[in-house]
Amino acid sequence: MSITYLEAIREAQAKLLRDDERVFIYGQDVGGTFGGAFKATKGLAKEFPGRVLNTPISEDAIVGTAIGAAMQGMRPIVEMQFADFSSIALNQILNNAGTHYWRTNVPVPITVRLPSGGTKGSGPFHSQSMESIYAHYPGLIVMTPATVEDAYTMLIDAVAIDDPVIYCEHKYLYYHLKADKLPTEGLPMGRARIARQGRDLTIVTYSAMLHEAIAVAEQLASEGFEIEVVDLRSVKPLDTNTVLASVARTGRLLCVGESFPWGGATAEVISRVAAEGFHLLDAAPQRLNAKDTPIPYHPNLWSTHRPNAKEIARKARALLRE
Amino acid sequence: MSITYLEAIREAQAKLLRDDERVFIYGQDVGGTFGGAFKATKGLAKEFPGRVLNTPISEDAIVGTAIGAAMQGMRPIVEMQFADFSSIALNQILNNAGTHYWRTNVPVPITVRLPSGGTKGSGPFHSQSMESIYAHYPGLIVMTPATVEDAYTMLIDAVAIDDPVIYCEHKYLYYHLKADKLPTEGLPMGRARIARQGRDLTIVTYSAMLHEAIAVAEQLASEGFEIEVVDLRSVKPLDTNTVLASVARTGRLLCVGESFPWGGATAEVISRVAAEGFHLLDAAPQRLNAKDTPIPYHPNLWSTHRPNAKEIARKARALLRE
Amino acid sequence: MLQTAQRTAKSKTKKIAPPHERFLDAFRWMLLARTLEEKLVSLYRGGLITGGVYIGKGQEAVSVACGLFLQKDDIFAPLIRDQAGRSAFGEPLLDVTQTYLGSRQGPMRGRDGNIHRGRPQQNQLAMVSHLGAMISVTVGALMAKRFKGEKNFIGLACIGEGGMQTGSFHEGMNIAAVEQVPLVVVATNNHYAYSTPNDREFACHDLVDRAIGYGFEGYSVDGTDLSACLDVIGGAVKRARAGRPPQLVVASVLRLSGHGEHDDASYVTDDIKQEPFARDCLKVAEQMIIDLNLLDAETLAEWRKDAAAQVDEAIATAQKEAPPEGDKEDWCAVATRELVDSFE
Amino acid sequence: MLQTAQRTAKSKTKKIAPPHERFLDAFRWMLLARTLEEKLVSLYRGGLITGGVYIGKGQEAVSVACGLFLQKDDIFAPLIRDQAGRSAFGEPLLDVTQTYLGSRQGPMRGRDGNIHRGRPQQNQLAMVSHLGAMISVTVGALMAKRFKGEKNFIGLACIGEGGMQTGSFHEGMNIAAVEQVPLVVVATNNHYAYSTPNDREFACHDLVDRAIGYGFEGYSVDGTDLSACLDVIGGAVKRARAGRPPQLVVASVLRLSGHGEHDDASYVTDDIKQEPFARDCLKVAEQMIIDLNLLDAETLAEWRKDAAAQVDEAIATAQKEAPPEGDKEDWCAVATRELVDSFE
Ligand SMILES: Cc1ncc(C[n+]2csc(CCOP(=O)(O)OP(=O)(O)O)c2C)c(N)n1
Ligand SMILES: Cc1ncc(C[n+]2csc(CCOP(=O)(O)OP(=O)(O)O)c2C)c(N)n1
Ligand SMILES: [Mg+2]
Ligand SMILES: [Mg+2]
Repeated sequence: MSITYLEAIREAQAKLLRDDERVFIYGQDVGGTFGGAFKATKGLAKEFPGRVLNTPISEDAIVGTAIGAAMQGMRPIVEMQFADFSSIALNQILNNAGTHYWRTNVPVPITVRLPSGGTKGSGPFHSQSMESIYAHYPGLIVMTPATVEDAYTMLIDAVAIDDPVIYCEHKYLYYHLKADKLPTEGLPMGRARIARQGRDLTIVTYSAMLHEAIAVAEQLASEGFEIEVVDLRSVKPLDTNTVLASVARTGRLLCVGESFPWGGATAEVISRVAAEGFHLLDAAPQRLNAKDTPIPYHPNLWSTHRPNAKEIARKARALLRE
Repeated sequence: MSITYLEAIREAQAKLLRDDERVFIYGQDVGGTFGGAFKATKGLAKEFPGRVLNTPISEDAIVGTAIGAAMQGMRPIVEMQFADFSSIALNQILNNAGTHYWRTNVPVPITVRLPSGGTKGSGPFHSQSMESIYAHYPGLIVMTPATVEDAYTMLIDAVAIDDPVIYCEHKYLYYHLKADKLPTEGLPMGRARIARQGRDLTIVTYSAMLHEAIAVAEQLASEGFEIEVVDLRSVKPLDTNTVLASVARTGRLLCVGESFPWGGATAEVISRVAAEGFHLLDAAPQRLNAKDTPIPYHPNLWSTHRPNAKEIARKARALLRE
Repeated sequence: MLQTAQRTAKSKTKKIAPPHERFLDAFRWMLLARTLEEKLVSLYRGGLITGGVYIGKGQEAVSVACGLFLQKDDIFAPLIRDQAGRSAFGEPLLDVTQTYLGSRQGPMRGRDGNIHRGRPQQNQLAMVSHLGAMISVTVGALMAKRFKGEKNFIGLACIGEGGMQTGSFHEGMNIAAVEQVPLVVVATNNHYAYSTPNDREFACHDLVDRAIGYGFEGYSVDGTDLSACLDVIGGAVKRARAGRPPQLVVASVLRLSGHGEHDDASYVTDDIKQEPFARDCLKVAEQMIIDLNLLDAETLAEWRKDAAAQVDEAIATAQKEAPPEGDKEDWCAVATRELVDSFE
Repeated sequence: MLQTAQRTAKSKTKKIAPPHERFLDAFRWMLLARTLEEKLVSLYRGGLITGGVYIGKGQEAVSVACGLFLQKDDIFAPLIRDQAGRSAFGEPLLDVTQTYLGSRQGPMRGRDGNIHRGRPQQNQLAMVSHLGAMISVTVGALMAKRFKGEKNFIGLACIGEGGMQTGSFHEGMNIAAVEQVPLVVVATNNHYAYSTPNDREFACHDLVDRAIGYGFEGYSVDGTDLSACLDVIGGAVKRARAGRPPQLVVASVLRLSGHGEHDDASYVTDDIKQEPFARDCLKVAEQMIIDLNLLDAETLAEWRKDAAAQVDEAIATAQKEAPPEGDKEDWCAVATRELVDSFE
């Protein structure tokens, strides 16, 4: 038997609905016989009548409704049809959900699922990675699972905790990524994972780019380099200790992310390492992000726009030579 | 005679309306006899009939309207009542204005003025600094003037250029900051400025924090340290060369910003210096931002939440000791 | 699909709808709110309040009717001009003074101020500034109650005519109707959004005409007429509780203050001050009480004194309380302590 | 304040409103659009188109009427089901095939795809995906024309019933009315937003009832009846051009395809397929042509052949054109070259 990243997300939601009557799912096309644009909720409306609800095209109100329900003790899961449309809900997420606990002492346990990241032919409005915008603002937890196992356990974690969680699931991984079975337990929340051990260079990354990084690591292993790959798992909180410990071992840091280059997760990682682990570095820390343009539609452009294995390998080799 | 930062913004708009018939001003309460929540457009509706227009409370439509007008050859200036409310216009700014030139080759010359930053008693929703969110996305120019002169010339620049400009004006500087007269010419766009020369430490900052940094530099001068202060002026584009040249002189970098700590302008500066000027650094580069909570209402909390001279001085001294 | 109804309640009543006790009760809350806000204004003028002061002068009749019919388990989402309604719903005066004066013991602990206060645990939502955003939050709270099997609850959310132009308001109204939650939305057209008059806010003939487009039942009311407000808003609450579709009430008044106390409102035209909707609802109600001889002069004076005493005490108490302090503050924006992202 | 009018245009005409030429002209654009889209679907099925294909099957009568009455200087803001209208407004077929096939020479140069195309210089706006967002953009374009002293122009923006529930739509409609720009908004209720049926989209009785709440004039039309569409939408365009308030037309149809071609639309119920609004407007129009003997069979066949030939040529041309290439691309999102922020 094998299970995909997407199925893991579906299974986590099924389990949550089964185990916890406070859970309901709210979003465009999640209900009926349809089960979501990506089928992440397929069959759930039938299995859990009245708890998997289609909504109007109203991202602001969808999240606002979830916030109100969460304040009253529910545990809503919101599905954005694409991460990109969460721009409409941004005010509710940042200014309402993100500030509520600090302001009132009443937590807002909503989980907002963002189908994120680029895929072939999706273009400027169906490809975005928005974790950096959400992580910039206080009050939110921002998860970026890169494996089937994490997709499953982290979604369960997300619903369990009292804070609003932005759960960035990568569309490219939906079908590409498979595991043998679902875990019963995951790593502790907020903890990064050494996805591959090495001693020559640390690549810190998350979400779909993890797999590009591992591919590069394997490729460079054949050239005699041992690359350590750190999967952040969540970009906020960001597990600085695990990153620093890895850099302490390798002395070299490359940080790879799929979102836009200015600011964001890779800049945050590098700033922390530069500030707190400067003496650990044997070479200038480097980063690789997507290009600073909208995400192009055409596959030829898209594959250049996003960081890819070739570019990562080039950067890594340059760093290793320093 | 003396002129404030706020008056400079008003004067720039008066000049723009006078010199360029493509310019109009659009926003809540900017018109009538009122002239804006901060009086940045005071008198302009009367002087330029039909060109300074009050709008409904509809930030999305305000920016959408400006975009449409700009495509048709106008040069709209949008005033957000507070930067914080631009969260409602964010989709139009990022996804419509920010992508349009790249997608269609047709530029969208809008200027969005964001009254930004904290002041005493303003609380979580009237104090935000949003430059990092806008700078993260492609296609926008993000200006953060810190002086009366820059407030004036950069606003004129903003309207002149073909790209959408997010013009972050700091509310704390509105009345506090004065100059003797308005300049006829400013620094080139996109260029940072050495606000104070030094050789022991570089403080890179922008907007209101510039003045805290300069105060610290003066204080530390009495302790025998010469601190160089770089005013970024615009956070996107970010003038990496000027920053690197300064770090080359001082070997030490402290980056100070008023926005939230995760990601953002300070992380971007440190990442660039770490990547491109690693060998110039004699000590770990440090940064100082606001705290990672919503911006508090109470002055006692607010003055601790934002970076202040005391904290900057503490960080600077620690860096100088390294 | 739903049937919608749209009627204009008759206003300018010369009589008070019974029961008189209800009218007097409401009047007393209005008096308290007015007394409190006048005092807050003078504290502000004296430099004792940091930030802004936003008052509901002229809107107390509408607001009190919003609070008065709610029960403990109902959800109330007030906005900036709802002191009367907040008090009638049960907000202690101390919450107000602690928040305005920045006491660490207040519900907002100095973290937020003035009208941005609430007690969500007690069903009084704490507004964010972004107008329109609280409608859908109220919808969600009502859905939660339905999920949990509660009965007989309703929600009431306030909005200004300015806030009705936000996208968030639209989405919230529509989703309320789709979910068929027992919601009453009370919109007060006070003829200005800050300095902006109605003609730059909207261009429909009557804002109550928006009800039908959402599948709400819509009613208009003269907001200067307390009796009418109690009737119409009370009726809407009753219908919502009885399972009718969501209800929209549009009240007409003039804002009898600046937008906030920093604002001299010099843009308000003399003409508009002559309009019937420019009457002071408190004075109108008081006149009615006198005309109908519902209270004698002593009792009225007694009520006034009592209001002043309550307000003075709430202020004195809050003023004695310690402010928050930056270095003692718990700078943690998340409830899950182990997930704090600590760094600088 | 404005007067609003709201009428339901009579649909199910058994006759065609004159002139017949207009009907035939419109029909020919519909035929072209249908032919083109069928071909795009088969290219998609054959794996020759990357991304999605979104077609307007069943909505051509509404759409063509949107494009047909516009003049060169009018502003057109089409959405995803507006091939017929785009063509009638003047979009070259090559724009479509170049964009779908990702030619570097197309208007979007491979940077954006499928229905996200436009030529803003030629007043055909390029939609962003975020529904509702193009309404206010159209308003702004019209304000610019007014500022510049142009005369006699209008704007027409399309929306689905799903998009009508967005906050952006609301703000755009309201600001259009406040600015009194000559705007026509054509809303097509095709009874689904992706898989979501009307009853989870809105709860009002009739979407055209929203017109009055904005100060628009509102009309309904049977979107399967080309003659009615031409009448009602043509009438709205005429009124907008004559200086009447903004116009809302709500058309009723069934989407006769999946949301996109990846979608088998298995959620569309059998019942709804029996509704009168489920008719295929192209077939209905063709039957009318035959019944009224407006064209003989040869001419009809000729038109079909011509449409197919045009489509084939546009596809063949686009297919021969080079795709963009990553390493030759100009990766610069700003027009002001000297302000590019270069870094990695
Ligand atoms: C989305 C948004 N934009 C701008 C503001 C700034 N603002 C605060 S109150 C106000 C006017 C509100 O007018 P209205 O809704 O009519 O309420 P009133 O003050 O008249 O009671 C404005 C523009 C805001 N709070 N929210
Ligand atoms: C703001 C926003 N949210 C979600 C989407 C994703 N989406 C694309 S089309 C669509 C359905 C649109 O329905 P409708 O407006 O009725 O148009 P139709 O497809 O039926 O023509 C959705 C939900 C979007 N484009 N914009
Ligand atoms: Mg108002
Ligand atoms: Mg539809």
